[in-house]
Amino acid sequence: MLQIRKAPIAAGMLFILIFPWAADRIPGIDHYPDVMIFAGIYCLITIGLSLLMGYAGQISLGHAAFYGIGAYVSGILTTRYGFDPWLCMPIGALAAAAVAVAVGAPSLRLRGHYLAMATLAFGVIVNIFFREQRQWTGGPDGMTGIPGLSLFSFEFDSILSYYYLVWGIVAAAFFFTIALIQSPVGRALRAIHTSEPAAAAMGIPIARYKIFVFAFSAMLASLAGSLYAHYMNFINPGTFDLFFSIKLVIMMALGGMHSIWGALVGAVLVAFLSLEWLHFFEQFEILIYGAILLLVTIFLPEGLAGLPAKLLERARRPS
Amino acid sequence: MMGKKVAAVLLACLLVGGFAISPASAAYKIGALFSVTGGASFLGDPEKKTAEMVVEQINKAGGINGEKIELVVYDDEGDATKCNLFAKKLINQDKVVAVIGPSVSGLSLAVVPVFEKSRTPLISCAASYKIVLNEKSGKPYPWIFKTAQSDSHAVEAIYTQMQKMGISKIAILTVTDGFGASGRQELLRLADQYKIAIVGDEKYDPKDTDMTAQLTKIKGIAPQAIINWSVGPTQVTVMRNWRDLGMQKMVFFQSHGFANRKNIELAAGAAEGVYCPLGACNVAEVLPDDHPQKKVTMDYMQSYMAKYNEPLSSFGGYAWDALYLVADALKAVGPDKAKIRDYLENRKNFIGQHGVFNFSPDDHNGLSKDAFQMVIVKDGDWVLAE
Amino acid sequence: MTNGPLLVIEDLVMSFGGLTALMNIQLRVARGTIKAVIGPNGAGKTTLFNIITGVLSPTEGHIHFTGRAISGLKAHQIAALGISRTFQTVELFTNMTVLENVMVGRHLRINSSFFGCGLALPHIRRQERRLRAQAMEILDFIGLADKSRLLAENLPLGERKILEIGRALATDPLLLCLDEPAAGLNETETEAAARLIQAIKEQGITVLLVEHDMKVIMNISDEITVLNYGEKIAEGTPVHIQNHPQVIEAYLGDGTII
Amino acid sequence: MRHPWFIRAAQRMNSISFATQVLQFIVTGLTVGAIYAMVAIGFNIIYNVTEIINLAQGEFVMLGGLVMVFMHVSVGLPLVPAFLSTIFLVMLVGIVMDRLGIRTIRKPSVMTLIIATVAVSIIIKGVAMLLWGKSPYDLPAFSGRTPIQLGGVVVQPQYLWVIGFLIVVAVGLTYFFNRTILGKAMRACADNPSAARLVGIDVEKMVLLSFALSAAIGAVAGMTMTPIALMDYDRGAMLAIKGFGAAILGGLGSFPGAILGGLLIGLIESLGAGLLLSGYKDAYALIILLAVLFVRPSGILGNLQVTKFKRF
Repeated sequence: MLQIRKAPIAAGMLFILIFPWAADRIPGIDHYPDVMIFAGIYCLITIGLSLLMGYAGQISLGHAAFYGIGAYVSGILTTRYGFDPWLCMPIGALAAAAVAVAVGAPSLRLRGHYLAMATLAFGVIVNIFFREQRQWTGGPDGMTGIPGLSLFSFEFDSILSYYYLVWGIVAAAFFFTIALIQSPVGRALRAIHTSEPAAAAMGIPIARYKIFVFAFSAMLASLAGSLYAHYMNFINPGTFDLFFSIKLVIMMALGGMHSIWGALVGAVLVAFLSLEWLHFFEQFEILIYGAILLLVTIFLPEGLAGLPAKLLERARRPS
Repeated sequence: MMGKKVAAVLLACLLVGGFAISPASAAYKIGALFSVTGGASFLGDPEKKTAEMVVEQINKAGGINGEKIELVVYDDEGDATKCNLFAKKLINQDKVVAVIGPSVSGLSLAVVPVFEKSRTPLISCAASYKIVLNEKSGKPYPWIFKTAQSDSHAVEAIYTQMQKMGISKIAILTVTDGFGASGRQELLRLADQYKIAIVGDEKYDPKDTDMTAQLTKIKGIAPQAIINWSVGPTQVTVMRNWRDLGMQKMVFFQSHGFANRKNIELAAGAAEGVYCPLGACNVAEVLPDDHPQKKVTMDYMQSYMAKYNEPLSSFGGYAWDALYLVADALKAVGPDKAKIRDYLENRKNFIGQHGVFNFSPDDHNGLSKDAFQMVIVKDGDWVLAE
Repeated sequence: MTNGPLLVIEDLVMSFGGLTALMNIQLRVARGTIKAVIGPNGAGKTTLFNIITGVLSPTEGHIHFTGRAISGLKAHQIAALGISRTFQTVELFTNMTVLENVMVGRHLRINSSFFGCGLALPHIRRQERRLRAQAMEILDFIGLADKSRLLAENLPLGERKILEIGRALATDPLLLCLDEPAAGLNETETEAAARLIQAIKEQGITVLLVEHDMKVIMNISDEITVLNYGEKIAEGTPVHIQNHPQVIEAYLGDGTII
Repeated sequence: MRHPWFIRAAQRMNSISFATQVLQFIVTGLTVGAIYAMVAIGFNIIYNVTEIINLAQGEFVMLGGLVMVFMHVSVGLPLVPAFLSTIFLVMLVGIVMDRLGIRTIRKPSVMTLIIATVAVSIIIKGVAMLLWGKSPYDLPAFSGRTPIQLGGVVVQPQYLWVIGFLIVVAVGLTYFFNRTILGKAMRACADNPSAARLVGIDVEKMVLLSFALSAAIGAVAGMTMTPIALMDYDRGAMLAIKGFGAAILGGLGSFPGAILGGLLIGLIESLGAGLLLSGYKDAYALIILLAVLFVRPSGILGNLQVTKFKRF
């Protein structure tokens, strides 16, 4: 029976809560909460992707586009039309969902590598529009002056406040997804993943489920994009390019495709590797990044999230 | 049991983070953000090398006011997110007094809010005028300066040269990245002012292998001249395509991004007769002896080539100017962010690699179009244009 | 309409490119009966099943279920109307438990709104408890209650086939289509399967059966249709079929019957 | 004021004719397309035997170019020995990639294998950066740089080399897969690996061979394109994506499809850049790719039956 255990959740939440406090007391890592903000933003996207890739079995190499749609909807509506940032988030999410439905309906008929290429193409096309629609997006140089977030008179302008904001939203998305996985919807998705003919024979509308999950993951990515835009106060097309989509898939692979924990572990790990740790190696950075990725795929094909189970099994097995 | 788990997780995190070196806070600490790797490495790489060389030189000469300076360089890899994080790390953790870089306009724009908010001087090495101009207020951002000539300076230099040559009908080719897009905007904006008609407006991607299609289209329009605005391999390919298509009748102008002798070499002869606006440091040898920048540019060129054994590009010069400006301010007012800012804003007649800088509260770039020398490629080398 | 046949197939033609798999098939399934479709390999039995359950769309012809035209509907829509099925190659949800497999079978009968589920609203949680009880009832009925927590892939083949029938039953079908339920089973397992099919009939559920095991067919079916090379060559009670000269010639000529 | 495109096109007729321009676009498009086609063929060779999409295919092209520069320019070998030794070296890289990267994966699913190829591509790129640095390199054209004039159309001699090598690769592979025992054995693996194993074909060897072969073809593409477009360590990913697009457009696994897909993408890019807004050049090719996939979900020459159920 698929059950999400409570102890790791409690431990994870405690960790998130006290992390800034602890990091502040350790010289050398006091800026880690800042990295964790971006890690949290990535987590939001990978939670949706884990539902799409791990549970519904669909690949996407175009999620950077939805991330970008959220960011640009927030950026354009706030800077050009003076919309309230909070209002932009649902608008962006709905826009991303609408695009996902329009693109998903014909794409999700495609299988395997064809679906990968179609989503990749979609992502690249959207990125070209971000770059070329200068009058709206500011072009390749990007868009400046995006306001930060505030609630009543409280400004989320410090690293600490934004940290808790982002991780609060991540927690909400996490619990929503956990509930979904354990519900009839989650079972239906796993059924589709195992056998489409059998799922259809049980009356599960496969196409609708796939599009729903695609749209839901697009909404989460869009929300992440809005949070990114309001934190950075700046966006440019390079942030939402194909290589970010591939990075998302790498997060999934490193963390583990088939578990929501994998999505979180992978996102946090890649965030720290790429934003913080690897740059110590200077020109060897790319090489080490590739080597880590290769070693994990070779030795932990289930991803890092599969590690505890593996260790547990090894400990139990009499040697 | 759970407490143990939490403790273990925490411990693991701390261990991983542990090798981050705890900062020793030197008084004269300068930060640098360069795109040393990634798509803009042709900018960041010489900038980093130059900055490290300059610091070495200053320290060898006894430092500033008897204090050694320390340079903290981060490679943003051309990524806005990294750049933003590193900027905050330089300010909050490394506690630098000022930062030089980033290498590209997009990233400079990305970190402007960070430096404004933390009230730390930033001297960008990138071109876009938007970096030092708050478009809402029409005034410069108080804490942001830049040493690279604005694209408008390069455009004006090219258009002035065109007027001299009697050219009025041109086509432009720009690359679809920040450099190309900002150049294109200035080319279009200033054309009327110089009575120049842009009859062709083509683009290509930074990773493209061939621009024959775009040039063929331009060939069909038959302008008097072509301006190409890009950096990296594409600017060489486009020139070769131009020569191959037999379009030499249309005079070819490159942007100031052409500023590396390696490009002439790579063009395999196709660069002959190509014009481009360059900073003084590229043409140090051919500058007249009485030129104000003759000495600094010759010094820089000789020491750079001696140290790194590679041809000089003008991008390193941006870092040279930025770093010496900070050093100059430190010498005058000491390690105080606000005083450094005030000093820089009023610095006049600073002789750098890319011109003589005259900053003012209304101009945080301090250069004019005269900062560019118009150069033509002849026998595989630069020659000052008539 | 309640008295008419449950399933009516008229003039059904199915061709793949130039190949005609089914030609002019007429078929009626009366309510509350067990109907068997037999024929040699390649006779078109599984194709017929796939058309009835919406996996394939027929080239020509009409299919009416409870008086409603269903040809051209999608598989999940047909399932919703009350036709459920098993597969020749056993398509269980292998990475789920036995209980979960049956719970998926209840999908049509429950509320599965995306946001209701994500927010874990109280009525979804109540429904989940009810669902579990219903699924256990079905497992009791098919005799797998004690294995409810095992992963489906760990069951032996006989029990997997039984579980697949249980999962199909969970949809509350009017018509249950069983594609070779006894294939690959040993004698005891085959008998158990036959007993289960009879028990299902006694619950008032109509059964359409494709099977090779003639003993099972002759013992449990009320009516048999014989296909050969995509054509119907005979139809009638087991006794009638056993003595039908054409059937004996085409299919049972070697005297293997009974 | 902007006129519609056909009026603008007609206005250009005054200097070189519109037809000449279109011909020039086609010549350029076919050349660029031939490079994409070679990358796509490389994808197909590995895909057919293993079902892996080898995203490091672009790195083979990059290596082909840079190793050739080293052999021909730095070491000073004459063209033909340099060419052959480059193929040999890049093939070695392909073999090492299979041995160390792909075969060692314990539970190979399609997704993990693809990620592994991404990892390998990152590693190759990193090594190339350490060896050659970040600046681009040039290679002398195989037969000079004097353009050939055909009417108003300009053809670089190197264009002919690129297209010629595509033809050589296509003919050579057709012969190899249809006429040689080894080629037939590889095809058997592609059709049905377990059956191939039963008749005594060493499938692992065939996988190794597929990596070597597609690395060699990648190297050829890299060597022929470098005199046109220069080469640097960072070029692989973009080429891989274009080649992947070409393979998908033509139909994965089909060699005629790869050539058709590659040439089509090259042509669409060139004609799109020439006749429409050049900034959207890459978008045109991808929009057409998407449109084709929505109508024919397995590409132009792909076979729906062959497109097996793939799970991730």
